[in-house]
Amino acid sequence: MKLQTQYLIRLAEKGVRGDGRKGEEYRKIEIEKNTIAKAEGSAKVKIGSTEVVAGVKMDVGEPFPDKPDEGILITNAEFSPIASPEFETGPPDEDAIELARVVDRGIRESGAIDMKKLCITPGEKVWMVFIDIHILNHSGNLIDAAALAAVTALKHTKIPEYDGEKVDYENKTKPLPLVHLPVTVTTAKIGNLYVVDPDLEEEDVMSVRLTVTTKEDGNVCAIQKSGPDGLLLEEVEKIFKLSIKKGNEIRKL
Amino acid sequence: MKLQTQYLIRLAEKGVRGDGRKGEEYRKIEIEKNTIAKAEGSAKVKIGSTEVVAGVKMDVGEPFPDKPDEGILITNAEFSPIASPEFETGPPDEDAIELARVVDRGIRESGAIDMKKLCITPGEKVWMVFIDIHILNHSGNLIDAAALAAVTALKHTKIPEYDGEKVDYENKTKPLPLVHLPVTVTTAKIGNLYVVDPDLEEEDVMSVRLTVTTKEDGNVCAIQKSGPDGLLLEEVEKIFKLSIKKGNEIRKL
Amino acid sequence: MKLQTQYLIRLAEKGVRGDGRKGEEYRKIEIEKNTIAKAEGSAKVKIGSTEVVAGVKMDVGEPFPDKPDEGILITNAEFSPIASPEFETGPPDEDAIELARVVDRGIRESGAIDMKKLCITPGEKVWMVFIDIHILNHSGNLIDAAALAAVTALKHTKIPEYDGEKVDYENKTKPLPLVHLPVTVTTAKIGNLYVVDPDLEEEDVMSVRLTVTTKEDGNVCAIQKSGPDGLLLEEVEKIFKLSIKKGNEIRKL
Amino acid sequence: MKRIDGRKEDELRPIVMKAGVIEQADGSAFVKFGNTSAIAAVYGPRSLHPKHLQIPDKALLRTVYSMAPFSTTERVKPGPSRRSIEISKVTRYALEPAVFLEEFPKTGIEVYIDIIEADAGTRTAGINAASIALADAGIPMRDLVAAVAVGKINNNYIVDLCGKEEEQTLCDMPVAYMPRTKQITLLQMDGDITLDDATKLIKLAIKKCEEIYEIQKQALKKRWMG
Amino acid sequence: MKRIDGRKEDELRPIVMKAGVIEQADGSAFVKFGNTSAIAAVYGPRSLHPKHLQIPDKALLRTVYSMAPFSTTERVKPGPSRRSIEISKVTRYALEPAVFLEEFPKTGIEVYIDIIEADAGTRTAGINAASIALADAGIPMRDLVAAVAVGKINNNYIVDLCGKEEEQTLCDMPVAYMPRTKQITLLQMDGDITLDDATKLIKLAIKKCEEIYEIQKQALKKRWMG
Amino acid sequence: MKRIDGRKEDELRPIVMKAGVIEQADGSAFVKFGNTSAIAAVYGPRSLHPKHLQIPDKALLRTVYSMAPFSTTERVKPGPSRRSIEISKVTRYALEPAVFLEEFPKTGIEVYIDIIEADAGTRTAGINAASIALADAGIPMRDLVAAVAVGKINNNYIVDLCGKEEEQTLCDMPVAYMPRTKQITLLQMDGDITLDDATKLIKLAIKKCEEIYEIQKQALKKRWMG
Repeated sequence: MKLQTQYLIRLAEKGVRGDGRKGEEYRKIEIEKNTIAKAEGSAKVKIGSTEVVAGVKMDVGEPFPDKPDEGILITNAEFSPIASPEFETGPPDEDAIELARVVDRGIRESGAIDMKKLCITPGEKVWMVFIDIHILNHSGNLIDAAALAAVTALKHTKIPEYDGEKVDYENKTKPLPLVHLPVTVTTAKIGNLYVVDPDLEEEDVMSVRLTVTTKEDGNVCAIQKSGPDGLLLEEVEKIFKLSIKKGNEIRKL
Repeated sequence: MKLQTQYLIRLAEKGVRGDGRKGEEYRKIEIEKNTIAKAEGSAKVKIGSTEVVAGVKMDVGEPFPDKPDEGILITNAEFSPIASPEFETGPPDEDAIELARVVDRGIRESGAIDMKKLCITPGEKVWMVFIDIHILNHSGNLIDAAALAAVTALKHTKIPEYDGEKVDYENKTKPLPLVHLPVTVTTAKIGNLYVVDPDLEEEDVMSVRLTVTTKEDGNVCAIQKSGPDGLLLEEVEKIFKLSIKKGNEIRKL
Repeated sequence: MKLQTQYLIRLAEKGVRGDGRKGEEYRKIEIEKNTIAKAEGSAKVKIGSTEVVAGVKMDVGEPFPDKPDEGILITNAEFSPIASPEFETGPPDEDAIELARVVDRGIRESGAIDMKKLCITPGEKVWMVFIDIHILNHSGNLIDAAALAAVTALKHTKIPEYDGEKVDYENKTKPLPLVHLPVTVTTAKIGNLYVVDPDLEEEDVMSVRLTVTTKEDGNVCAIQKSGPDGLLLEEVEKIFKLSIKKGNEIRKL
Repeated sequence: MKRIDGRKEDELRPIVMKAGVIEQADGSAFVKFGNTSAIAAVYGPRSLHPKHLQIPDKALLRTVYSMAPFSTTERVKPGPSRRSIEISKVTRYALEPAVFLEEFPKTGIEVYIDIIEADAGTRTAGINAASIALADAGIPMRDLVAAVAVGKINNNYIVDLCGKEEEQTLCDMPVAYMPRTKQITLLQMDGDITLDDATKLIKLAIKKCEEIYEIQKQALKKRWMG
Repeated sequence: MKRIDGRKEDELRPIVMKAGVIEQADGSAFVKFGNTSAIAAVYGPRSLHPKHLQIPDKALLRTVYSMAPFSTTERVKPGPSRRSIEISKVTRYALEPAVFLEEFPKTGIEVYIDIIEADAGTRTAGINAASIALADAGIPMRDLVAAVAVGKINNNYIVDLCGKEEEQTLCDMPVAYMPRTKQITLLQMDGDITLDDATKLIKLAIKKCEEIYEIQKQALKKRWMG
Repeated sequence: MKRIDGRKEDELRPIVMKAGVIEQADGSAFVKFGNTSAIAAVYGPRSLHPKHLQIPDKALLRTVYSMAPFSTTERVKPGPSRRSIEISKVTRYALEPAVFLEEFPKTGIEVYIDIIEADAGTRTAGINAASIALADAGIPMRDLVAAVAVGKINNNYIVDLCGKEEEQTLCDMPVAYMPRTKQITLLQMDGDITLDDATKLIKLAIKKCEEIYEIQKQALKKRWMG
């Protein structure tokens, strides 16, 4: 075991984290809106020095045959090699894919977007919403930052005009029908300490983490366990409650 | 520094090239037309022992939305492993892509093809012109050989008959509307000598090269600087003039 | 030369095979039909411990322009890494591609399926027949097992209902118009012994093999020579006859 | 409530489990829940290349989940998809707590899971099969991992959803569980449910995993005893 | 029977063969049968990387067949296709019996075949060119490999099919042959013919290969003699 | 002439430059020209694998230019395109003359450029950012590289084209320049202009690069001085 691991685990036994935070404490969260001129909506989120940009682009396309009167949501994440010495060029790896899919499920399953309102002509034309997540600096807990950036970008998205033939990206007026605000909270287990918002060093030493997306009514919309260890039922229950609590705090930002 | 490099640079200091050519002298250029039975137009160009085949294929397709009344030009280059011990199988590398794009820009920006004449039904059907460049032997200065082969192939291209439904490749009569003859000239710098048409050994030792495509009226249509060194303004000006001069000579072949 | 190779070749000189079979003897063949609930037709074939599943899926699509009144057949094989320590994840390698193409040709060239009967609206809609071959255990002679599984799956394929708009996969009644039963027989040469149905060890030592697909009328529909050695004309003639004979035996199973 | 296929709310589909089905593999298993069939094969521990992948103090566990093209109503395009890449990852984490990887430093243990028939619950079927296959390969394990998906239709908690139920459920929650250590090793959920629902569903899943675990042990016993 | 292009049944198309056409290659050849043109280049024997590909007691022969995008009526998308991958494989097996690979252990010999014009018979044109290119590279060979496709239209056996004939033929049978050892090194067939037809066609192909073989030898003689 | 966005002919867009924006990187910079934003990060000099890429007497400089999917009006498909591969190459050649690569033999220096917002001039914005990032990484340099695109609309020479101007210009000429050595390190042009125009445009570009150069130095000064 590496020295740093041993050190962080010893600290954890005393209920202390490497950077002095309490277990239930997030790093400082900063949110900037509509930073990207050409995107229909965008947001930059910093959690500590982790930094993520999410951009929303919209286009008109054909609906899926099984949902002829609903818009389409596509979520993609790129781990740019800019953001970490460990990221490489190439197609998204399993971590980028998992992140995008967890963010996508949080938004989709919570019914955050009223998809029926994105239908233009049933069975023929609907709005497609592309959420692209771009990591600028990887300092741990990318998933919460990405989810928060995605939802914030959606919140500030304006739909372009559409005349039945062409999308007019110069004129965007109507807001996207966003009806819920799902928030994603990740809790890691280090030794016997549960810590929200693990930073990069904590991610290296954690044995397991649980990511829980909740809505403003306290409902749970998406869960993802990750990491090479298991969790007891009591631990899961505890993390659920913590996720709802922290989710409510973040939703107010 | 390799011996060969030192030798060529020492020669260059005396204004002499490895194969005895003068700085402004091309190797022997040979052009063969319409060598490929199934292509709508084709040409084989040899510059010294560098050998390139360009083939033009045509098909009917949809125009780009922003240019509904113009044909489409697509230029592609394959560096077949046949042509050099250094070429490998696989998708085109950066050199093949750069070559194709420089050739493409020379043709496109000079307005060599009257693209409006390739429109069949505006917004619906236009001719697509595929230029495929195939390297047969790589002995340096592929780019000038490729550009010359591409333009020569276009010059001899005959458009197939089209009845509104099907392209009849058995009947080709009308020539492609080629209105300009862009010629691409590459000049390399070796030590303090400027040499046109660098051969393979010269490409190994050159520090920088400038590729300039010009039209019969002396206008410049495309420029591409390559290589890990810079050029002074005076050097660029000198090479521009040289490129126009050599372009005119080659255009007469 | 490896010991095993020398041993098998010495045995072959005495006309004996490693597992005691005679040259013209197949391992035990077991056929199970319609094992896959969601497939339109399926079959599992075991030859010795070699095990292959073939599944047939059908869908409605556009015909090829040159055959507007015929259905479409697409054959694909995946060598799942499940089946052998030597198989790797990734796109099909040359062996998987060759296998799929040889199986495809046996079915296509024999006219096994009456393709005209798979036309729904000429030039517009036809049935597409996808045969997917999935290797479960690789113990030699995949090709004969795959071909037999594919033909058996086709024999038990039921076409789903189609109302002009949507395929109803819940209702499948009409059998696929299968008019011939091509059978593929592979013979390998080990030393001077000709053996049908080579097992994994024999495949390692064989110098050449010939795969011959024949119909119930004794006609030959597809031939594929493989392996780094040649065959004399007399050898080919001998193997042809053997292939027809064994093909007839297998067709009765 | 009567379920669409006539099952009781907490009734699993008919289950078949068999160890040792692929001769070439070091360990293997076949698992069937209703019309969902998974085959898992284990290769290893074996030497690992390229070398930079080797871990000095334990084995590298790799899992690849994939679906046969004919396994579903709409043909699945061969090759990895975003979905299969994610499932491969969570499957690895579901299995890893069960394996004494530290006994085989620098080696690789590969687990391949092929879904032959898919009628919902493919990832959990795959985990059940993989777990048996690892044991069949003789790899030392803390416990077997049992897995099942649970959901909620109307006000009913149901187990082992079939495909048609998956379309109707308010949530889909696959769970993997190691009965001996009581650890949950896979936990995912899509849906929109209360905290209370979530907790009850996990408890239900654990109960069913304990049943599945017995069937897994039977399969291994049958394999070892003949 | 008069054939579509006026040839007799057993008449080859006009043939051009030239050795040593690519300066950069260790060996090369150009071969043209009517409107089918193939260029082959050989690189090697040369050191082979990555090392795990090396064979201790012989050279590794690699063949890559590919078609220029402008070679056919419909433009060919660049890059390997399933068809070209299969042809690369059977081409390797067609050439391998002719080469003394055991003289160059651990090395690689690469054979690249580019089809510049395609009017049927591209794989056999490629094999003819590759065989000359291997000899031109000075690689020791048991014999040259000659190749041709044969077919049957109505009741006539025909040789060296052109594209239009390929659409009509009852079968398409490419054959490669080493005259000195009388070995058939490529044999494929698509079609639906009797055993008797098959045998007769192979014999016809062998006869024509012997003619082609003489032209190959001429091309090499011309190269070596100047 | 009044330009579409109200600028004078030789007026640059509002410029923001900031060094040291990415904590994980060895050096980094953010550069904004109007609505074009580029971020560059430098990793290295660091050991280079696989080994055969190592250059015995200098570092290998690698550049990767890419556009965020949301950076343009039409979403950009992720992954390298032919355009981005070419830009990565010319960017490498634009930066290479400025870096003392010979001080770090056998290592790799990687420069990543992400275009976050695109409104023309992305490659030059990227070069400006990369140049600052290299300096920020403490890599010894002959000079900074400044870059800008110039063009001609009607009879006017204009600098730092925005997207709408790029559609109208008779030519688009990106130039990179090292003021200290007076070397042009990037020079590309698309268009149809006279020799005289071309020369004048390059001179104009050089003049503006000298201005940009001062802003680059300011950004670095601010970073180092705090």
